[in-house]
Amino acid sequence: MTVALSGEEIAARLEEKFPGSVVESGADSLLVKSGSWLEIASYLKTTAGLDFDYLTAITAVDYYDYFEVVYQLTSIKHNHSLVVKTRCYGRDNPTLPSVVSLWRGADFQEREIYDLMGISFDGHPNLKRIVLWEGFEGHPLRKDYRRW
Amino acid sequence: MKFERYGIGIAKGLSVTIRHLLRRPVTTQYPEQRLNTSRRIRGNELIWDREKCTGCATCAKTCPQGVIHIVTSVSIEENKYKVEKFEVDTGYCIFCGLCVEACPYEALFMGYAYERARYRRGELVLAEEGLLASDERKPSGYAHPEIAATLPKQTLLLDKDRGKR
Amino acid sequence: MVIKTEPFVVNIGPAHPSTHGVFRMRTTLDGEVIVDMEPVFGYLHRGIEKLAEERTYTGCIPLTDRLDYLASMSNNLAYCLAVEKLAGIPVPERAEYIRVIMAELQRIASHLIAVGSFLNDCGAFMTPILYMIREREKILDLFEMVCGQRLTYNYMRVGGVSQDIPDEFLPALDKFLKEMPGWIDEYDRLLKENEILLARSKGVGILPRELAVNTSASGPVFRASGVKWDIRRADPYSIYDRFEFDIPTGSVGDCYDRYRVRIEEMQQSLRILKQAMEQLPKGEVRSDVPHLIRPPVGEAYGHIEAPKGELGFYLVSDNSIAPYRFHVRAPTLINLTALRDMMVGWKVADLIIIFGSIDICMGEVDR
Amino acid sequence: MTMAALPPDWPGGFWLHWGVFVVVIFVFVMATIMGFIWFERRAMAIMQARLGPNRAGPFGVLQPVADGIKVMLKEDIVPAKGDKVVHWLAPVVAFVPALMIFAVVPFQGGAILADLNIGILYIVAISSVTTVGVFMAGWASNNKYSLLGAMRQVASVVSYEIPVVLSIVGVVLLAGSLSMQQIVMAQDIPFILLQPLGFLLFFIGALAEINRAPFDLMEADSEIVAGFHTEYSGMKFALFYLVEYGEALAISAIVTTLFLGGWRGPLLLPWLWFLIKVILVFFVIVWIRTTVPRIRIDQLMALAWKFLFPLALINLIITAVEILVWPAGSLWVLVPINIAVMIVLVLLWSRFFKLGWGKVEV
Repeated sequence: MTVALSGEEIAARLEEKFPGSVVESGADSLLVKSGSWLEIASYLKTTAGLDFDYLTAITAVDYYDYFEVVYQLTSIKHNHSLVVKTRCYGRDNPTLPSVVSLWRGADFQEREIYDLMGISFDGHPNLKRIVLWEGFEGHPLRKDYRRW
Repeated sequence: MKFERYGIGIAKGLSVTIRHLLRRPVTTQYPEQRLNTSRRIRGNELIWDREKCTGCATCAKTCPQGVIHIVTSVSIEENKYKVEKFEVDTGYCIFCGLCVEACPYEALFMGYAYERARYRRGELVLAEEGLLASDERKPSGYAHPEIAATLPKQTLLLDKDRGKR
Repeated sequence: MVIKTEPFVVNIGPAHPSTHGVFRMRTTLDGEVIVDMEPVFGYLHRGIEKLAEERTYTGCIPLTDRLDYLASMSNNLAYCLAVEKLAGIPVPERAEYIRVIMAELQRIASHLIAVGSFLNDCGAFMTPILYMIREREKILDLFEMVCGQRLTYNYMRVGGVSQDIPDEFLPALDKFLKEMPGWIDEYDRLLKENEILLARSKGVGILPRELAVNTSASGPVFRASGVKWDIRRADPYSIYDRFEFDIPTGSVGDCYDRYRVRIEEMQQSLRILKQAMEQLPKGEVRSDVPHLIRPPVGEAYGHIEAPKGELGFYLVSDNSIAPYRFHVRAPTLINLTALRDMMVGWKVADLIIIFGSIDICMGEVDR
Repeated sequence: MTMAALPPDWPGGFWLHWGVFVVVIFVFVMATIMGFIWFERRAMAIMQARLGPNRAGPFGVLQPVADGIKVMLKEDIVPAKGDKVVHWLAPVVAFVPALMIFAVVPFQGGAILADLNIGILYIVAISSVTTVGVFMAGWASNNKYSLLGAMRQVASVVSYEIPVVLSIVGVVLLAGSLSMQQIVMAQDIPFILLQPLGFLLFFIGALAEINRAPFDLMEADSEIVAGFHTEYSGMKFALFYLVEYGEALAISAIVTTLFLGGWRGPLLLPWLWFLIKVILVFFVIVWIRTTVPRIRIDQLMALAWKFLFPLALINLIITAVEILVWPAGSLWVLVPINIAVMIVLVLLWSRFFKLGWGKVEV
């Protein structure tokens, strides 16, 4: 049974490792600052007890005044999973650090979020539109996207 | 290729194909021979029952494609809405059957026929008269068990294919 | 004297006989050897995730049929599980068993197409795929008997299934379960030890274990690389913990292992089907759920082991009748991440086979 | 000139005989090709649990005729920047040799157009001219895929010519003459029993030469779209189609004459025996085509040079030794020996040789 690690427990460990980076931690998810997200990600991936070596899914949600990007991490070895969220503000060019250097599975998913939601990931090797054609202006999955 | 099994693998494969020479092909020649479709088939048309329909437009609300256009007016004597216009654009309909399940008065049925293609999209828009049941527009048993009981049993490839192994 | 040769770019697809749908590969070839390959998607993008935001929770079910159109029963199941997790809706016992029966039948049907088209790409002229499509027709007959359609079933509802199975379904399923092992042995006799297939697919397009984990592959592609990871066993959803079946895994992770893993998975599915049919209880098939579901504000991520990999639905609800955000974790899109690493260095003939062995469905890749 | 094979009671001189047989061969080839097209589609269909053509004429027999008419009505497109003359000439250069092979095929005792005393050498020479036609087609279409296909065809024919010729030499050693009639006459025991390894090598090599069954690299539709005849349509495409089936018929005829005892058979009419054996061999070709997947180009080359060629040499040596040490009695004693030799050699040879290497470090 994949044990969904509780947010508080991981938040406590992260707090003393990266002070001030955990914004809020709910029962099943964990909200971290986008600035220190890359170190937290590599910490989660490399520490012995956690070993989150498998990135299941990345999703971006548009909550009008901020974008929330949800990372579902899983560890194949210990069979436990964790949900980590980060937020990025600003509607013209929200950016987040890319995690492709840690999990190559994020490559196409980040390109799709860039393409449909407009969040650009710096550090991504090949950030281009994946599904829409190059000349397409606007990002359709945003709530304020008007078709015509 | 390393012939680890020295061509036996190829020989086994050949034995399978040669054995098919003795078996009957499974094709059915469509226009001449027809298979009985399932009793719950969602055929590519909708059938509407004018008497049962009260014009409540639940079907129009549940349709994910929004292809059912219904206009009703108030009529005092029958104490229910009078359905002025009831139109289904089967060109955009995806035949998901949600409207048939949602109709509280069971006035809507899926069609039993599956050969309702037309040459022009205009002919695909079925108005009230075109929607009523008739002898060649039979309703299917989808979400209507009592109709399903009357329809012929489905011909299964399981029973038809006498393949010997 | 070194002959100066320069690689030339060939566009394989989007309308190529063996790209399983509209998928383009910008390949740079040096003679027959592949130097570089860049996949191009988007030819079948319909914006399903945007469409879903305007439909009710029940209206989204026909949308999920059109994701991976070769396994729409599994798509329905994944979506309904996610909504039930979001809204906390119980599912009656009989409906759980019917869902497992449908999902496992769909796995066999999807694997039949996957293995058939892989062998077809190897060059066996239409014979294996025609045998496998004959078996798939029998499964489609069963699906048509239950829900009236042969491809986009729209059979499962939030809280159960739309209609109970008719009484002639179980005898037909029983007959199918008795015959199917014989047919699978026949496929194995046809091509399992065929020397030419061994030469063409053994050791070709290897996906090493760490690369598979790193590029978060899932499904038969993942297990062929030797990772014993199956959502039905790792995180059992619905009632999969009541059945015993084992998880076939490959060793090297080449095309031949992927082909073998899919064949053995079909046999495991038959085992599950037999057990599910015996334990099928009586009772109604759908808990009473209002037609317009209004889940409480919140989010949920439900995932299942679809035939092509881990299919997940991430739903956010704002207590209205339509989902606020509807995201699909498409296994086939993510399985393609490692495509370039598997292909570089091989020849054009192998490119077609490696691509065929990953078994993608463009409806799910482009959404 | 003495026509040894011509029975004395034949009317008219050489030219009448020549005229009759040209017509007979042309009609035979055209009719059998039509028959083979239909036969292949029906046989493959039934082996794949389906019906095959059955709409045009009874049992779909007129389907090849329908295809022929359709192809004649199709527009004949010539690629703009292609080499027009070569593009026009290629199908002719490919088809004529396939037809000329039948000049030396013995249908019956005396029924042969030209009983050359070097019949088999003539066949080997003529059959390699088709490759020139194919390469002309590949070059003239000015299309990447066609050039790739034509290069593959030339490479495979060149490397498969040697095992084929060596296995023919094995048969000639036993028959003692190059003339096809003598070979048939010498076959009291069909050479397939005396020369099983030779038959195996000849059959695999011949399949590769006419690019059928596991070696159909040239028009491997899953890879290069349609090989050398991508840019052909209309009547020229039909000619290439006839070449493919004409060569399949030629190979079946040669295999029948060399290994299955040509027209010799117990009670039926001799030419009927010839026809039955040709159809039987063609059925085996179609049967293999239905079952076996395709081979990769480097494996194709490796198979020719590392598997067939050495075995052909060894087979030649063994046959030569057998003929030297000819047991006084009947040849039947040689049959089990040769079959045992074949099995031992195939087992041994496939044990320690690897075909083709896969990944190239880029």
